[in-house]
Amino acid sequence: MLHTVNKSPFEKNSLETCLRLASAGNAVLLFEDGVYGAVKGTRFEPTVSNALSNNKIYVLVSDLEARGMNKDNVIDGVETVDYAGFVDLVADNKSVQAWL
Amino acid sequence: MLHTVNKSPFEKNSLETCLRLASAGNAVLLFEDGVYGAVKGTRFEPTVSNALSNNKIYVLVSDLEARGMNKDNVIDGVETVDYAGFVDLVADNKSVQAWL
Amino acid sequence: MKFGILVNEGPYQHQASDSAYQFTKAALEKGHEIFRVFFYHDGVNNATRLTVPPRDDRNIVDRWSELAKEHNLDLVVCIAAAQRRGLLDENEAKRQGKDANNIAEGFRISGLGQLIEAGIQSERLVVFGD
Amino acid sequence: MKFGILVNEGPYQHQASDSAYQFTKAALEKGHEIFRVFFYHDGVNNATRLTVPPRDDRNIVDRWSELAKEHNLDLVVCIAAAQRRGLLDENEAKRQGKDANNIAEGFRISGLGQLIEAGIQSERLVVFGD
Amino acid sequence: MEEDEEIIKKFLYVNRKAPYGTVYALESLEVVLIGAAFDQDVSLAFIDDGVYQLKKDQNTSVDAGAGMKNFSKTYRALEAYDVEKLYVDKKSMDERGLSVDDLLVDVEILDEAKMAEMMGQQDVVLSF
Amino acid sequence: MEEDEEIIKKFLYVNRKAPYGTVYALESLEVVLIGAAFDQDVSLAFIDDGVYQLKKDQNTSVDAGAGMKNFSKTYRALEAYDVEKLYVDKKSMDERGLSVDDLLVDVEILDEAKMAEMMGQQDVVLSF
Repeated sequence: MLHTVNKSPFEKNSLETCLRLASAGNAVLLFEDGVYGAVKGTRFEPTVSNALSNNKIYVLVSDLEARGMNKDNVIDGVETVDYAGFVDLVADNKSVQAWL
Repeated sequence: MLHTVNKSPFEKNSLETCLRLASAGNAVLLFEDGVYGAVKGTRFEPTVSNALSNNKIYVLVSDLEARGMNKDNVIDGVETVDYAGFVDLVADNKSVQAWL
Repeated sequence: MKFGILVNEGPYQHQASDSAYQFTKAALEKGHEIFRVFFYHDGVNNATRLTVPPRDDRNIVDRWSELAKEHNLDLVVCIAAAQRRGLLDENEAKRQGKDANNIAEGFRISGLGQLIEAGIQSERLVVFGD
Repeated sequence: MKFGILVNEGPYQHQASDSAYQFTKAALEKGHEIFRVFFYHDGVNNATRLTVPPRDDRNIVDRWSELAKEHNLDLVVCIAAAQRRGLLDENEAKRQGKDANNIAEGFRISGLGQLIEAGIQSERLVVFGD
Repeated sequence: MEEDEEIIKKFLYVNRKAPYGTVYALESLEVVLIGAAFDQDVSLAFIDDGVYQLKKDQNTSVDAGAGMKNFSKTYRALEAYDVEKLYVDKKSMDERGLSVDDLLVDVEILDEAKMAEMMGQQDVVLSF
Repeated sequence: MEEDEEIIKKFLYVNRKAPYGTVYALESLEVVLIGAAFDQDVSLAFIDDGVYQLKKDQNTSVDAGAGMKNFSKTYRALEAYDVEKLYVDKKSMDERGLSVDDLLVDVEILDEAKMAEMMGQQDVVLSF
C-alpha cells in the first residue's frame, strides 16, 4: 500500500496521522509541500527517521527542487523519485491512500 | 489588537502560532473550524486555558452550534459572541490579524 | 465606523465567503459603513453568475449581489486573480478575445490597488480565508 | 496498467491540478492507460475556458485540453460540484436558464457515478487535493 | 453499469476534515450516496477532525447565524443504503474528549492496528 | 489616489504558507508590489512555513518537473520598491534548521516579544 502526503508537517497533521496509521512495510511518498518532511535538520527529522524502520519513504525530487532543496538535503534513508518513479510506486502497490 | 483563528488546532498550527505571538492583553476570536479550540475536554484545553491569563478569548456561537456544541461545552473563561459581538470586537480593537 | 473586507476563498469549498457575508451583514445592521468588499485569490469565484446551487442550500453569489444592491456595496474582484481563474466581465472578455463572460450583477473587476485603497480608507480591514 | 485520477482542487490556488497533470503525463509516457480523470469539488474549476493566465506562467486549463486531445483522455467534471461553482456546458446552460457557458474543449460534464465507475474499472485510483 | 456487474471492490472513504469549515464532508457524503447504487463493498473511516462530522446536535439554522445546510442527518440514512461499516479512529475520539454517546450513528471504534489492517484490505481509497 | 495623499498607514503582510503548494505566496507578493506605489509604511513578516518562501536556489523549470513559475527572485527586487522591512520569526527558522545564509534576501530575525511588538504597531494587517 502506498500513502501520499502533500502537506508540510509544520502546517498540518497529515504526515503525523499517516505515519501513525501506516502498516509496517507500507510505502510513503512525500510531495508538494509534503517534501519538507523529508528534509534533514528540521524538528521533524527524528519522527521521519524513526518511521524508516517501519516504512519506505520517498520524496518527489521536482517538488524538492522547486522549494530550493535537492538530494543532499534529504534525510538518510529517504529515497528521491521523479514523476516516473511516482508512477512506478503507484503501479507496484495494490492501493493508494492520499492523506489530504 | 484582535486576532482571528478559523482553523481547528488539531488540523493546523494557526492557533498555536497565534497564541505564541499574541501580546498580553490582545483579544483572540475563534470561529469556523477554529471553534474546536474553545471546547472543554480536548487535548488543547490546557493550552487555551493557560492563554486566558494573557488574552481574552472569544468564540463565535453560531459556528459552535453548527458543529453540535453550545455555551455549555466552552472552556471556563472563554466568552461566546454572535456576529454582532464579532463586529464589536473589530470596532473595539485598533487592528485585526487573521491567522490564515 | 468604516470597514473593509477581504475574501480569499471561493463559494462553498470554504466557509470564508459565508463568514465574510455574515460579518458584513452584521456590521451594516449595527450602522457601520462598508467601504469595499475585495475578492482575491479563489475569492474571485464568488462573482460568477453561473452557479446553480441545490435548492435546499444557500445561494452564495445571489446573497452578495442582493446585499450589494440593498446597501450600495462596492464589490470588487481582483483582475489578476480573475484572469488566472476565468472570471470575466463583458469588457474583459472582449479585450481577451473570449466568447463569453460570467460576472454576476453587483460585482466589478478592478486592480489590486483597490485593496490597498480599502486598507488606507477603511478604519478596519477584516480578512476571511482558508 | 489502467489508472483513474481524481482532482479535488482548482487551478493555481493549489498545486493539486499541476501534480495530477504531471502524474498523468508521466503515466502515459510509461505506457499506462488513463481510464478517466475526474474533477470534483473546486477541481471543476480546471474546466473553464475563460482563464487568461500571465504569459510567463503555465496555462493549466489548456494543458489538460491538449493532453486530452493527444491521448484521447476522458476528462469528466462532476455536475453537482459544477453547479455549485458555476461551470456549465451548452446543454446545462440551456437547462438552467443561464445566458452563457464556460466549459473548455476536451472536458465533459457528468454525474458522480463516473467517479465510482473509475474506481471500479481502474486498477489504481490516485487522488490529488488540498 | 452492465460491464461492472461482476466486479465487487472494497471502497474506503476517508474523512479527516471537520464539517462546515470546508465542503469536503458534505461532498464526500454525496459520493457515498451515489456510490451506494453500485453494489460495492463500502466502508467509511473517520479520522482526526473527521470524527466531528458525526457529532450530534448540529444546528446551522439561518437564525443561529451559520446559515449553511445541515447535512448531518444524512449519516443516519446511510444504513438504508446498506452503508453500514463506519469506522472511527480511537485516538481521534480520545484527543477530542468524545465518546460514542456524542455521535449521531452507530460506529465501530478501531485502535491503530485495526484501522491500519482495515485500510490495507481496501482496493479503492477515496480521500476528500 | 489623490484623496489618500496625506494618509500614511503601517501595512503588514503576514506570510505563513510555503511557496508552490498553494498560490498564496505568489499572490501576496503581487499585492506588495502594487501596494508599493501607494507610499505607505510597509512591513513583511515571514512566520511558520512562510520562511520557506525566502529559501535560496528555488528551481521550478519544466524539465525539473514542477513546471510552475519561479517567483523567488522577485523578493530580491523588493528593495527597489522601497520595501525593506522584512521580518522573520526566529522559532520558525530554528524549527526548520534554517539560518540567514539559506535566505535569498536580507532579513531581520525577531524573537517572539519583538515580533509581537512589531505586529501591535500596525494599522492594517493583510494575511493570505
